Amino acid sequence: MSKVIVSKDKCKQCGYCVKHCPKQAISFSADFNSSGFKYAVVDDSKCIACGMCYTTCPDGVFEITE
Amino acid sequence: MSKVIVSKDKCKQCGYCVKHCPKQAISFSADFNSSGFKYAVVDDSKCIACGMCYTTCPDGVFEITE
Amino acid sequence: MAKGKKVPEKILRQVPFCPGCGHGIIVRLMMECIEELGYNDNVLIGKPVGCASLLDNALAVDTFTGAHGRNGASMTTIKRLKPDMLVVSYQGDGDAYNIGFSETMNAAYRNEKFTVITINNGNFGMTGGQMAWTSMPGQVTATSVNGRNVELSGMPIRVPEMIASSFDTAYVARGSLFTPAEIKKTKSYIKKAMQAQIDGVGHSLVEVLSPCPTNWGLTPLASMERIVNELVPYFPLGEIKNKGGK
Amino acid sequence: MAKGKKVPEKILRQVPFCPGCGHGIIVRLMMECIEELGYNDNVLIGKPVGCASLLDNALAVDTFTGAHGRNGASMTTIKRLKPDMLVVSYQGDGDAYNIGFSETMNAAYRNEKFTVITINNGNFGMTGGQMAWTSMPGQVTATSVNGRNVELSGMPIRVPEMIASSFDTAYVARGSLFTPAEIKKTKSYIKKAMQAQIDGVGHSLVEVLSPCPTNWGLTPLASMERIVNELVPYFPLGEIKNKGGK
Amino acid sequence: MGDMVKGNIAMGEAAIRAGMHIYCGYPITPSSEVMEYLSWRAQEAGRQFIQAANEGEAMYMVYGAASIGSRVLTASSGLGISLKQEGVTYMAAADYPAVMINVCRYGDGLGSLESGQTDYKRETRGGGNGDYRNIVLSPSTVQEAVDLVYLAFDLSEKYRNIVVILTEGALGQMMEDCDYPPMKEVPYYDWAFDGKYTHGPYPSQMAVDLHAKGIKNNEKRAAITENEQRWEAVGVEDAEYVLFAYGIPGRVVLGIVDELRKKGEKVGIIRPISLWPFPQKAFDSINKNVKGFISVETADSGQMLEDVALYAKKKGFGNVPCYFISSPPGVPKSKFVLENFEAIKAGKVKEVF
Amino acid sequence: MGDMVKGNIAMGEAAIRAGMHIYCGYPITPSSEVMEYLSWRAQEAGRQFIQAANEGEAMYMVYGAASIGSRVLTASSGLGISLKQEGVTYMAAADYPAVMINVCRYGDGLGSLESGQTDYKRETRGGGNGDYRNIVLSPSTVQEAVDLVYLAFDLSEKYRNIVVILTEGALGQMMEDCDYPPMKEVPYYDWAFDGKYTHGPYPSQMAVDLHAKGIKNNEKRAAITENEQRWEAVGVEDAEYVLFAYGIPGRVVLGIVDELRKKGEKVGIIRPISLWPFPQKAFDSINKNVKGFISVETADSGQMLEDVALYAKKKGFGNVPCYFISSPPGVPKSKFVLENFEAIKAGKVKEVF
Amino acid sequence: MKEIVFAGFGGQGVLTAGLVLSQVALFSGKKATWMPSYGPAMRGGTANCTVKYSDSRIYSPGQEEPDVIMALNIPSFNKFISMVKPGGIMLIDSDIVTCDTNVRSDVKVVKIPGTTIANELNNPKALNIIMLGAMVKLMGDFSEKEAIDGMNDMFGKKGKNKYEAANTAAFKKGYAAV
Amino acid sequence: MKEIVFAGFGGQGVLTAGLVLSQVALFSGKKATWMPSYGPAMRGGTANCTVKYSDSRIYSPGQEEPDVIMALNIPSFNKFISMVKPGGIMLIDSDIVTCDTNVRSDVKVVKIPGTTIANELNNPKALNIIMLGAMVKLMGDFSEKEAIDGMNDMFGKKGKNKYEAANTAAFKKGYAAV
Ligand SMILES: Cc1ncc(C[n+]2csc(CCOP(=O)(O)OP(=O)(O)O)c2C)c(N)n1
Ligand SMILES: Cc1ncc(C[n+]2csc(CCOP(=O)(O)OP(=O)(O)O)c2C)c(N)n1
Ligand code: SF4
Ligand code: SF4
Ligand code: SF4
Ligand code: SF4
Ligand code: SF4
Ligand code: SF4
Ligand SMILES: [Mg+2]
Ligand SMILES: [Mg+2]
Repeated sequence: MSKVIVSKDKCKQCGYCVKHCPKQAISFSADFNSSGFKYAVVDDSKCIACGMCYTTCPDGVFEITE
Repeated sequence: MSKVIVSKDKCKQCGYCVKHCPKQAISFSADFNSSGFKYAVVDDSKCIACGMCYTTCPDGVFEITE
Repeated sequence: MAKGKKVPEKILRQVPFCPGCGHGIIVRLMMECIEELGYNDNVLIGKPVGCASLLDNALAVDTFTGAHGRNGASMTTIKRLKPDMLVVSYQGDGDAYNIGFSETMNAAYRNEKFTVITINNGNFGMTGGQMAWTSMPGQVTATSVNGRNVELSGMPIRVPEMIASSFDTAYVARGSLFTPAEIKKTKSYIKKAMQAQIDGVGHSLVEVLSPCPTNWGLTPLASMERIVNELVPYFPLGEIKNKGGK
Repeated sequence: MAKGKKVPEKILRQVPFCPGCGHGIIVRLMMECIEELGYNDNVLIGKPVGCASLLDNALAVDTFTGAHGRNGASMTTIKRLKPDMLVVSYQGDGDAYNIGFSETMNAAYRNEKFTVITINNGNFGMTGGQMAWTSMPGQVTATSVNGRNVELSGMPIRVPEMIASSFDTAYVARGSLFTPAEIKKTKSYIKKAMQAQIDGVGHSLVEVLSPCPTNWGLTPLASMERIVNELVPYFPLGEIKNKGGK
Repeated sequence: MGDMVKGNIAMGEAAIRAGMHIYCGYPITPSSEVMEYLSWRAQEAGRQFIQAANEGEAMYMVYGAASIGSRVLTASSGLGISLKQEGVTYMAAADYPAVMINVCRYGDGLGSLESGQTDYKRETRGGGNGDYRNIVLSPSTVQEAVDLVYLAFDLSEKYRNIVVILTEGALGQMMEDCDYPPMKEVPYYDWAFDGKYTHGPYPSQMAVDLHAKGIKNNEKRAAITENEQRWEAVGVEDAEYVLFAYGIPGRVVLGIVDELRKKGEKVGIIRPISLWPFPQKAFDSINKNVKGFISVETADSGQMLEDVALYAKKKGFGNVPCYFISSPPGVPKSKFVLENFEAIKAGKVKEVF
Repeated sequence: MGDMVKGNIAMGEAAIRAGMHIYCGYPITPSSEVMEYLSWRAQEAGRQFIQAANEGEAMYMVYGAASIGSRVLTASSGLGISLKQEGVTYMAAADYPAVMINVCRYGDGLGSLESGQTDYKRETRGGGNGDYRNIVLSPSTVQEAVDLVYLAFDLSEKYRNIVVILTEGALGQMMEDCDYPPMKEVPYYDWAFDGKYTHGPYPSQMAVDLHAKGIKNNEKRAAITENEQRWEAVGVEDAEYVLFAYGIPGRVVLGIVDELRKKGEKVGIIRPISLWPFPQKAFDSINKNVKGFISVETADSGQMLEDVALYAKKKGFGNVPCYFISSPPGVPKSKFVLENFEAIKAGKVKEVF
Repeated sequence: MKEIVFAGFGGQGVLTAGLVLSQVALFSGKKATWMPSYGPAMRGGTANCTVKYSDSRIYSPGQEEPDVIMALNIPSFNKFISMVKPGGIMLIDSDIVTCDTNVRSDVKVVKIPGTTIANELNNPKALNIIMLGAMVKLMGDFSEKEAIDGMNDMFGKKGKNKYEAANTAAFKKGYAAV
Repeated sequence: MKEIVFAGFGGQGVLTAGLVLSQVALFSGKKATWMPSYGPAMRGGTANCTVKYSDSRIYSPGQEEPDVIMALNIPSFNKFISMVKPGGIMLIDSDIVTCDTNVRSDVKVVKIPGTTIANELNNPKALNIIMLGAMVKLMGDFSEKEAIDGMNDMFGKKGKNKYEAANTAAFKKGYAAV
């Protein structure tokens, strides 16, 4: 099964993935990453590994494994 | 009556006026002008002062007087 | 539709752009296309002067540092001397259309067989958001604080259309990034543009409407909205010219 | 139809061009239009670098000596600072379309309200007949001794069409000189172009297909024939854009 | 008392006060605020502003504007000024006035954004073809920047010569208080094109006797050299070592000299304000037994140093060794300069000339 | 025995022989024959040629070509070279080699078409921003032009530095016999981009420690200065006056010195062949009691003169006066130079430095 | 002559805080300089400026040996702690700079809970002014009134009078906090 | 060292005549230089070149004091007559240079009816070669054969062998005319 790996420290909180995840599986963290941003968090139970988050993210936060 | 005045020393022998004179009133001289060109000569008897020669001449050789 | 997706390995480190900047997406698309076309080891990218300058050391492929605007010229000789190499000129709109207008147009005019990707973010991002020739009428920038006055500075320029209609090049398209679908289309344009080069058909150019949240003074999401609402009507998306393969 | 015709008094001496050179006719047309529009005492001509350099001291009007190709820029500030002055940029094709492409296009892009006359003689006359961007496919020039190879150097450029289709300017036309009728048409284009400036409508440009017998290696009459047979089919004559008066 | 104001903005305002009619430019760090400020301020003051497609185009716009006798300004930095060089030499050939600000960034090519003085050679020798010389003025405070820009327009017109304000990123970006000079409204110069052929033909270079023109140019240069040398000097009368530094390093070295002299060290400084003409008259008051001249510059290699050595020779100090202190990009650290000075005094450094 | 050949064409052929891969340029009198010749000759020899839209574009083409390690040539004159200055300084920043021929025409701006030496300052000091120096070589015969162009490509690669051939209209246009060196086929340099990222990142200036780079640059310049000084000297060991002249004036002055020495006059000449590095070593053999140095140049004002004075000072001749003879556009007339020399000897002319 | 560095993230207002201090100095009849760091590393990175003031001519406007440094984040603290003049002061927002600050025995580290105070004031943007208040007190070169008047004069001239009350309150809180 | 100027209208072949002479000199083992006038006045105006040859190094390639001048039109005669070295030669086509040539007593004016000869040869373009033949004879530095061989060698290398007979005939006529 595919899975999404999130490199949280790369996230800059732009919100593109949150907006475009077809399953609303992504939300922002409560805390900050090392760069001072609230980062994207994926709800694995909702995620269908469609890769939309990978596609929209400008900062290479996501990896979809096979 | 209009008349054509020819500044013969300005002529560079390009032949435009000769070609475009509707009355074939222009021919080249036998001798050379001061710049070494055979220059345009107007046959007044044929000329109708239409000004085509003025229009085509790159070197300002012609003046049509009123 | 489970298929692995991973940032191309030739991107060595995180791209250093502002949050939500389109450069990050476009650089990834470019690197994906290079990888997928099998040119990871026979490629040269022309880097401009602009926010893309920040790519220094970020890409593990040969990356030429161009003079501001002039990569249309520099890529010309590189491609002519190395015809088998995939040569890609990545340029900002200020770079390609303002200072480099002559070089950009002349390369297209000569139908030089390399690929240009221009990032149309409607301003000079790098230097603090001054007016670019792509800035919209009324747009507030650092050099048009009361909004761009097109009476004095002209209407925004559409270089892809000019190239497509004036020169005999291979491929011209304009894409954007505001939905995953648009991003995928844009990627397909970039890939076709590179393919046209590989096939020796001719010059190719893809312009991408790209957000600059920092200088637009908008959030990333609002920036994408602005693209949809304000830019796309003036800068239509899609393929403008496609001469097809050999 | 007896009407006096005399070379405009502002032409002080014989123009110093080669026999049959089109420059001589076009300069006269320009000066006639200026005179007829009543601007003899409120005019500035931008002189280029090219054979028109030979006009030094020949015209009794203010004549600015431009940098090669760059009068699109210099005329811009002159006209902006002196909006009531008739400002005319007289330029060779090499000057306006090669080295000065960016300045020429940018002035049109900004719709600067001056008039450009470009002399398309298909080469760099002044420097001995090298290839210009207007040289025809196969044309032999000093830098294309085996004939212009458009595979490497592109198809001849049609700047008037580019300007007309890309920018919101007032007037664009192309004329020639091969018959008295064509010369008169060309004059009417030049006059309308100046009128568009005077009326403040916008930027205007007239290109003139002009013989360069010396570098074409043809007689003056044969040069005119070449224009009719070889150039006009590629560079169509007529008004390309006319926004009309105010 | 003026308020704190950025060097770049102060220069923009000074140009308005000096009666500038039009600004033409293209943005580049660290000069962009000059044009950003003028992009609205010019209009407000009834003047004009135009953003060009690039620095070259901007300079040809300057060329046009100058030809009709307007006061015209352009500003840029290092490589932007490189693109203007053909325009600059055309201006020189035509004896047209204009003011050009170079807010210098350090380095060759793209360079850095950091402050530097690596363009001295180019500005004082001319990067365009030919024999011309620009008048080059270099301020070391915001107030001086304002005063020099204001003066520059007048000098430019007086001699019909480009005046370059060669300043540095640090001065363009820093703030300091300054007082502005009064607002001037200046008519277009009357020697210029007016559309009426008032002044007859203006032939291009090709139609001119260039040797005769060259002789005139030399006379003009001699007059400028005689009249327009500007500098600040401290302690040179009894100095064993005289330091030369302009711009930001100039003020830093003034501080060092102040400090050293308080300690009783016989050291002096000449801070050139005019870089061309180089203030050779400043040598007249230098101690005849001076042991060395030291040029302190934010540059890899001694650029002003060549002028120091040349005029040392000319002014009878032909055997006084000339040293160089190369300060890294940015504002020179006093400590760094001091250490290098000590090393020179201790004989640990070889002179360059 | 070679046939009579034009300087410009000879230089074009020399570039082909030296293994030039590509020529990029834009025509301008009096250099155009270089490119006209190469427009067909390059193809014939299996090399490439491209006519750019202007000189700036040509230089950015050079920049690209150099980046992949090809041998690249451009040629132009005065103001065409002005347009290349940004490209030149980019090349310097990247340590890229190329050969650039300046067939100098006299004057500022558009200048004349006549032969001149008014670009010395710019070529030796750099017209682009920054601290770089081009290697500058100047021939005085067609044969020497061929030899120097041939050498230039090697020097350019050895030091990864632009080499400028600074010659004059007169040499470009004249004919003389010459022998060509052998034809070389040179592979692309292997330090360059090959598409495979073989050499890792090539960061822009902005990502580089410019001070560290500056130190390296200084070392490179020191090496060039040590190794690459070239000159021809006659009669300097016992000379009361040493004349300095390069290029066409160089050969004219050689003739004058030859003549004067035959008459028993103690006069010498140094004809610099490398203008940068200036042949300072040539001073080592000069008579210590020399009374004066005289720079003869086809220029309004003394350009090389500054180097003569600088290195005079450096080499222990700090108190020897340096004079200038300004020859009008064209080939200097021996008589003119002689008269001026006599005036200097007679004390009727003031030294400049 | 005093030399002060203001350092923090872009957006925290450190450049403005420095500017206010320099303007206060001018207002009090002193000479002042303000020098920002600028450069390619600016975007999204740390920002800092150096302010100097003096009764007489200020020679170098650059960073030499700061008497006082205000650091509003950890990277700034780490970068600048070594530069403080021996005997000088490092002023930090203890809410943000939570790392070990006990690095130099010859530097006095003054901690203000700036963020907390700002939140109390319901004005998170005022952090820079709060810290500035504290700094002015620490420096002892200007009276509270002098400083507030100088500050308000500056914002007033920029057409930002409407923030006068809020700025004054913030400044006072900071001034009172040390 | 000899210095010769060839002057006339553009199109009369004076530059080529000069080139042939310089090439003949090379062919005979001498050093030679050829320097054209060029410049803005070229178009349609007069053209001239200066040729020097010598057994040793030629210093200046420029016009100094010509030993011989060939003038093929009146403007050239007028321009150059004052420059001829005292005792030197002015060689003219007497068909064209019909003005008073009796200007300098210290210069020998040699008149050749070049145009007439060319017409006789039915080869009007050969005027320059005819005049060159005369000049070579006058100079006395090269034998007729040496000169003709050098000339034909040069044209041959340029792929113009087909004119060899005509050129040779023209040269000989000129050579014989003085
Ligand atoms: C010759 C020159 N002029 C100006 C600059 C300053 N400069 C650097 S990037 C840039 C504009 C960048 O805008 P764009 O190309 O649109 O790129 P973006 O940052 O928006 O992606 C400018 C004006 C420069 N580096 N060189
Ligand atoms: C910067 C610069 N580059 C090159 C030249 C040389 N040059 C002078 S005129 C000219 C071309 C002229 O051609 P065009 O503009 O077509 O005018 P024409 O002579 O054909 O009328 C060139 C290349 C120059 N003067 N300046
Ligand atoms: S892979 Fe698809 S479903 Fe999963 S988080 Fe990303 S966008 Fe949402
Ligand atoms: S798209 Fe990327 S950077 Fe933006 S919020 Fe999502 S993970 Fe973060
Ligand atoms: S005026 Fe008309 S008819 Fe008379 S000569 Fe001229 S063209 Fe012929
Ligand atoms: S058109 Fe003019 S130049 Fe041509 S032949 Fe007639 S008169 Fe002479
Ligand atoms: S300034 Fe704009 S273009 Fe540049 S990195 Fe930031 S968002 Fe992107
Ligand atoms: S060279 Fe051509 S364009 Fe120039 S004057 Fe002669 S004919 Fe006219
Ligand atoms: Mg942009
Ligand atoms: Mg042309």
